[in-house]
Amino acid sequence: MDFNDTPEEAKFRAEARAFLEKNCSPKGSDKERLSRRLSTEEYVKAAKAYQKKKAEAGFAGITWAKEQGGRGLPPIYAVIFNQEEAKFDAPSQPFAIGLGMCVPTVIAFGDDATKDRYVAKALRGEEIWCQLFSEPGAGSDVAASKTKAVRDGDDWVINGQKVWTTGAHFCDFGIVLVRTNPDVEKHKGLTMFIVDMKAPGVEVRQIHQASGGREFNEVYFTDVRVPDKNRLGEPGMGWNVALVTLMNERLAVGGSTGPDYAEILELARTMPSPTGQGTLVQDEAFRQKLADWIVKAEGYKLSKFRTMTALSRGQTPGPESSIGKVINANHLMDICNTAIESMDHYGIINDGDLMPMEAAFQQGYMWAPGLRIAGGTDEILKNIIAERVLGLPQDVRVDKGVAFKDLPSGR
Amino acid sequence: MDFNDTPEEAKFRAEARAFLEKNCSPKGSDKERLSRRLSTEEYVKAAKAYQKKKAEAGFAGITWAKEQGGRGLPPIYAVIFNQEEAKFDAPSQPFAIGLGMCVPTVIAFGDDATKDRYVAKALRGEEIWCQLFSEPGAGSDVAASKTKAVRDGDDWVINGQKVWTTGAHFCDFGIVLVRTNPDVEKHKGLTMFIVDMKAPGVEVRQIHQASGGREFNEVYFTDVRVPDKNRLGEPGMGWNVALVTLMNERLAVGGSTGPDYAEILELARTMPSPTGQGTLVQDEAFRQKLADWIVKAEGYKLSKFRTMTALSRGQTPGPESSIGKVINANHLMDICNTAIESMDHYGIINDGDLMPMEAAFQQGYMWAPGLRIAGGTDEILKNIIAERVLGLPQDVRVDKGVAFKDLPSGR
Amino acid sequence: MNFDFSDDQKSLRDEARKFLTDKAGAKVTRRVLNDAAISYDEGLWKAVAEMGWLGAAIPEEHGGLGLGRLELCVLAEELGRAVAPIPFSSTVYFFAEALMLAGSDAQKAAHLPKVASGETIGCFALSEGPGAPTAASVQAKFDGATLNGVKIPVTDGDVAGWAVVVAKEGSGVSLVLVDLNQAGVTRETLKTLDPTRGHAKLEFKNAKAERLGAAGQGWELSEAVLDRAAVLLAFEQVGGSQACLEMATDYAKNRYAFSRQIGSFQAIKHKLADMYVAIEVARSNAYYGAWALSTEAAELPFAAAAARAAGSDAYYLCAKENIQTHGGMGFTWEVDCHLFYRRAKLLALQAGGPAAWKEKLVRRLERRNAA
Amino acid sequence: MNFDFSDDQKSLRDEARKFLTDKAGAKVTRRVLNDAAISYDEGLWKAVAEMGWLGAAIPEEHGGLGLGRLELCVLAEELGRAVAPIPFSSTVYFFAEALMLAGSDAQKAAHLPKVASGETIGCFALSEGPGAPTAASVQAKFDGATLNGVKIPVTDGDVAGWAVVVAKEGSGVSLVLVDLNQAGVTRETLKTLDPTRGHAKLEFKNAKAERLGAAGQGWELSEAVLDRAAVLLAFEQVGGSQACLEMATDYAKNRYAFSRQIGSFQAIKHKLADMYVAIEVARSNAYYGAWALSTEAAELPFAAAAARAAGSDAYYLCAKENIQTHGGMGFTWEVDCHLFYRRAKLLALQAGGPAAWKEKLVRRLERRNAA
Repeated sequence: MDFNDTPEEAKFRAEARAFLEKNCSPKGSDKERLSRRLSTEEYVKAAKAYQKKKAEAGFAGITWAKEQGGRGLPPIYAVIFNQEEAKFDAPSQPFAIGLGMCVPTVIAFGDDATKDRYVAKALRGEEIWCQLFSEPGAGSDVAASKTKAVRDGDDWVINGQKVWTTGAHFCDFGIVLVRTNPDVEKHKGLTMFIVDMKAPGVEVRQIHQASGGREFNEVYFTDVRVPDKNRLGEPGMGWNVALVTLMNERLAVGGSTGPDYAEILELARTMPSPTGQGTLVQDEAFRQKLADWIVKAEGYKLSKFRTMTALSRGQTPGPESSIGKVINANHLMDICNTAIESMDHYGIINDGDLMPMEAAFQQGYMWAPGLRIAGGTDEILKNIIAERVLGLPQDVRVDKGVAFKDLPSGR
Repeated sequence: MDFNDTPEEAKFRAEARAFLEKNCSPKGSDKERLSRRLSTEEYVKAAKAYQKKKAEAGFAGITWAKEQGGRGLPPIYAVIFNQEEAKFDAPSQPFAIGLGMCVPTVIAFGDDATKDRYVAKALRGEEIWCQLFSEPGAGSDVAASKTKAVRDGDDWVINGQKVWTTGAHFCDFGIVLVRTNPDVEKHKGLTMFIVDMKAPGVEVRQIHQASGGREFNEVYFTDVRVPDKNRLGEPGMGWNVALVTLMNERLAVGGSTGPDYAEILELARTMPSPTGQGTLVQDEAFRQKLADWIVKAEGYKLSKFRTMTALSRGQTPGPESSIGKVINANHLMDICNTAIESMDHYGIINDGDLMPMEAAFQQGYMWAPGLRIAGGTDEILKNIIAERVLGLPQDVRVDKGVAFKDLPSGR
Repeated sequence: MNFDFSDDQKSLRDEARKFLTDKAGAKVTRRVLNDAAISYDEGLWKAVAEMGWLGAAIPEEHGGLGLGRLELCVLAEELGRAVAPIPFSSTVYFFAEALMLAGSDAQKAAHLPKVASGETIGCFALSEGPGAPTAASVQAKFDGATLNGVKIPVTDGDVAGWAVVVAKEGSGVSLVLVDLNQAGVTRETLKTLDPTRGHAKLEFKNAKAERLGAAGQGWELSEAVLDRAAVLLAFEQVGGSQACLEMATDYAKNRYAFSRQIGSFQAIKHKLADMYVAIEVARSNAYYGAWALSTEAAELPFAAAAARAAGSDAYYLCAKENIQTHGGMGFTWEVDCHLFYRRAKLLALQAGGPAAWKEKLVRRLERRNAA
Repeated sequence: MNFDFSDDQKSLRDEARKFLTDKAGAKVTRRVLNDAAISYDEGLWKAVAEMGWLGAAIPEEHGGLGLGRLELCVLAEELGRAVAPIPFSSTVYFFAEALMLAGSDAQKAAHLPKVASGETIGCFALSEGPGAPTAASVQAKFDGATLNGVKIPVTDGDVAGWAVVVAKEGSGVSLVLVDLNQAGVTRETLKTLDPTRGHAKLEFKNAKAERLGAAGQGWELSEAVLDRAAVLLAFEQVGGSQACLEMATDYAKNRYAFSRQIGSFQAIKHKLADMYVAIEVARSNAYYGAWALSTEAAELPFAAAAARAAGSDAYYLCAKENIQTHGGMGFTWEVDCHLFYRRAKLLALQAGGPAAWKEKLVRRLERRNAA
């Protein structure tokens, strides 16, 4: 066991840091962040410029093959770059899904002409991608997608609705999972397409979240024409394509989700205890909870180190990395709720100017329920652990051997 | 809202108390209890004598119809008698299952000759009954019973094994759920019989529990002959008969399960706190847990008052009374575990002579896992609440429309 | 043994539910949510006043209906279920209860009729910043005639005409009655997690004020007001929790995933069963609180603390798991889940946070055991 | 970044598992469980000694294998998995570690070779009754030559030949080395929740004893021994937890209810997934502890407390839910679930209970932050 970089890794880390110091500011307070200071339009522009620099410096597509414009390095190098980048206020967010999930799918399933058209432009930050899978009636059960595409000459005509699409309002292209054959089993009638988000008939509407924010979108398709050459994989093979996209999701997801044990400990030093004696940090009930949070947060962090070790040995991390989200969402909710409740009546105030840590605990309280759902609910992730890690049998499937159109789907 | 008895109820309560004062000792310390002082044989003898006195005084079968030897009173009167009886060291336990579950089933399904033969003797304490439903392969899924009965002339011949039978070693009769037709659906091939526990071929073996005790039995049937007149209900209708028995279980079950919040509070007054400062009762982490236990224990107790109110208004309590066991088993485990852990290393000692409260917390720790399972696991009880109280749909059933003999049953 | 509401009280509940289904509900709550300029629904407030609910527990001589606290509990449960966007709790559970508990005949005569008619919105001003307040932490100061200090947050303090304020007086603490519409009072509206109710920071600068109850008795009176409010808030919490469970159950029966109703999956079943168990525990504790409140039993402090602890925990559980049961839909502004999630937090904090009440519960148990 | 065991260490693990599958396991543990006259399995003890495990971390000059602490962690995990009924932890994690930490050259030379060979069973005597001990609570008294006092319970104290005892000396606390086979020592065997390990009450009456380490340094040394033991016990806890998960998973795949494998029900799936998550958290914290222990890093106190807190919670969860997964079968004496449930509690208590360690963890975080 050894927490140090190899000499090669250390060299790469130094290069990355030099690049970042030149092109980004170190992380300051929340309010000073680019994402808060700039309008969405300005932020996307900054992101594109930053991505271009990354590409020029060899920090885009670190693990991608050289023929795709990548650097062909093992995954640990991408982890190292991400670790360093996380210390800076780098506008990389708009590219996370496109470069992490969509374009790798294009690389895996596109023909040479398709790859030539899209991959380099994405890597250089000229075009941003989004992922169009979830639907109002197909959340946990993504394969139940109803948005349909019908062949018409050399084109396909898409009608339907996708939902929870991150960044759809500023994206150039998307990969969309649609039903091309409702007469076969659910998983067998899907096809994946590249869709131009500026094409006629594509309408993007922002979703107003329960937390008040508007980070996600609904995307409506009305007679949207997509040429057949935009198809990824054979007709009916869309589910297999989607699985590749989703497998990349686990590697793409990460990063901080909100206040953690260090922040609530800082709060507790000044907050009165609920018993009226001393400060919260002197309250043993708080201290016991704090210990549990330390154990979980450190356990999660250290588990990622184990994953990184596996990566550096050339192994692919499996579905066991699902534990992160199961831990983190509830961890965040619990910390924020405890922090708010410890403030007593005052905790109800949700105003960054008045509240400790710019109301980060209040914001986390409102955001955490979404985190328990986004990218797979707690329940789905536990199913994944049970089935794919522990090898437990699937639940009884009532959708096997039935044509999609004949499946019950509720109201 | 009013916690007082009606005048009639108060009169009955006074009569009950007078009877109990005459025939039993008030509850003293654990060590003085009859069940500890007497051998099983002596205890059963005492129980029979006590039951006889109850019957003579009109306190047996309080809610049973007069023609069955009962008193025909509303259920609240049985509750009142039980409340009073609980204050005394009354040897009523051996009759709980027989009179609470088995004999009511005989009354519901037996013909007049059968009732004449069995009911009065049971009520007067001359014969004790047990219930033979669970099997090694049929626990949560009782209807999967494999013990079979084959018709032979006027008799049926039973072969197989039952398990978790309380009191089988001192019982005279039992009701046994057996499979009489494996060629039809699971629930349709069962039949219920009265079985003489002293008949040739019935062998009772005590189960050695994980906790070390031996309160339950396995019962083996080898070519046990039962006359057809001992059949309760039509052949193939055994499941419906069993449902009546199990419905009565909810009314029969109750009583204290082990140390509760009052006991751990008493312990905490003298136990040092884990932080090394003061006693445990001054430790806020303990106090917050204690508050949760108070809320649960009081909530459960008060919920029973609501059930009693429903009873006194002539309503039948439904499956919502399942919440008691869901709360109590985990409550007991949590209290015992916290108590043990608070004792630090010393908590591992399991010796009544050395430990606080005669090692009640250690014993509760070993018993609680059984309580989470006996009479329906946590999981089954939550299913019952979800389906029968909230009206949620059943899980997918793969055993519908399949002959029992063709169902998979594992190793 | 009669541990349930009477038939009359149940009729009142049915009536109240019918009335609120008609006049309140999510559409009304959302009017307040979506309009930053208002913090309660005036139409609903007037309608509730016309029903007599504001004076349900106020004696007839002061313009109320003169019903008991049990009837008020019944109404509280229904208002909680409806997530009603009106200053009912501040006015009725806190302000009116404080007056009835500590007010002189003249004070009662002056204020209770206006509460009953809906003319006066009242509030209760205790907190002065982060953390659970104690007798020693109170900084607002009353000198027998004028009040100085800052109270933050005050629920419904932005719309109330009158406040009961907890203030230092000499070496002790007193309750003080203050007209908020005077020059010595400045209000600043606060943004909170539950915008369907108003909140303010109140600043008093030589504000005219009068004592409510005896000098130096303010902390004990404040605790007594909080106990009463705790029981009534517990009924709002039970009502809100029950609404979450019903909403989640309904969704689970109608939403399909993997071509099955999601309510047929054990993960959802057991989640909803856990909610049910939590609500039953909260309901039973709330009923006990109601009995203690209505009979002015010595058990009230213990019962109130148990009811509040159970109610706060149950509502938090039910509100968050209702969102979870709804999946992505539950995290949208348009679906009502977040209204409950927001209100659950307000109700858990309004009369003091859960940890402080659990500590109170244990202290009260110890006191009972010692007696 | 290399946060995993090496290939050599993994080979050692495979070897150890194979050895213990052959020589230990439930059948051996049950020999001790079912025979009140013995409290460890001598055959297994000898076999383990022959493998060199008792001296794995003891330097070669003292008859050990001179491997590192990481190798000892690997062995600990396997012994935990096997619920091994031998005084390994008392002898190796406590007694030998105390000697290596504080012993003089002469003391090491006298005792370590006998530990490595299996001749000496050692134990660590700290507790003197209910509750977490503190420096101030120690009553046993050492006067420089003789020891007086009572230690209860002492894990493996009934079979140990030597003990390291925490005792008062003057106004401070010292560690003391005592031969248990002398007239001044009385032992009384204790019944415990885990009869697969021995426990005793040790009474010292003018027992001859010698100091281990400097006078007055005993409490700090005791804490240091506990930190080392905590990491190694955490590996036993991870091993035991993992065995529970595997046992439950296997049962869930093969047991049918309602004509389905019970592992196809979400309630069971999510239960086992929760166990898996708890184990991963415990394992990662244990690995960090192993790294800190093996490199004598300054982070050891923090890492040890985190590893122990996570290990204790994970094993309790896994042991009880393994029983629950097995249903009625899990509550029988014949099925092995209860062996883990019993051992889980012993391991959680042997070096001090979970709440005390969580408090230590927070204190150590505060100390780290202050530094």
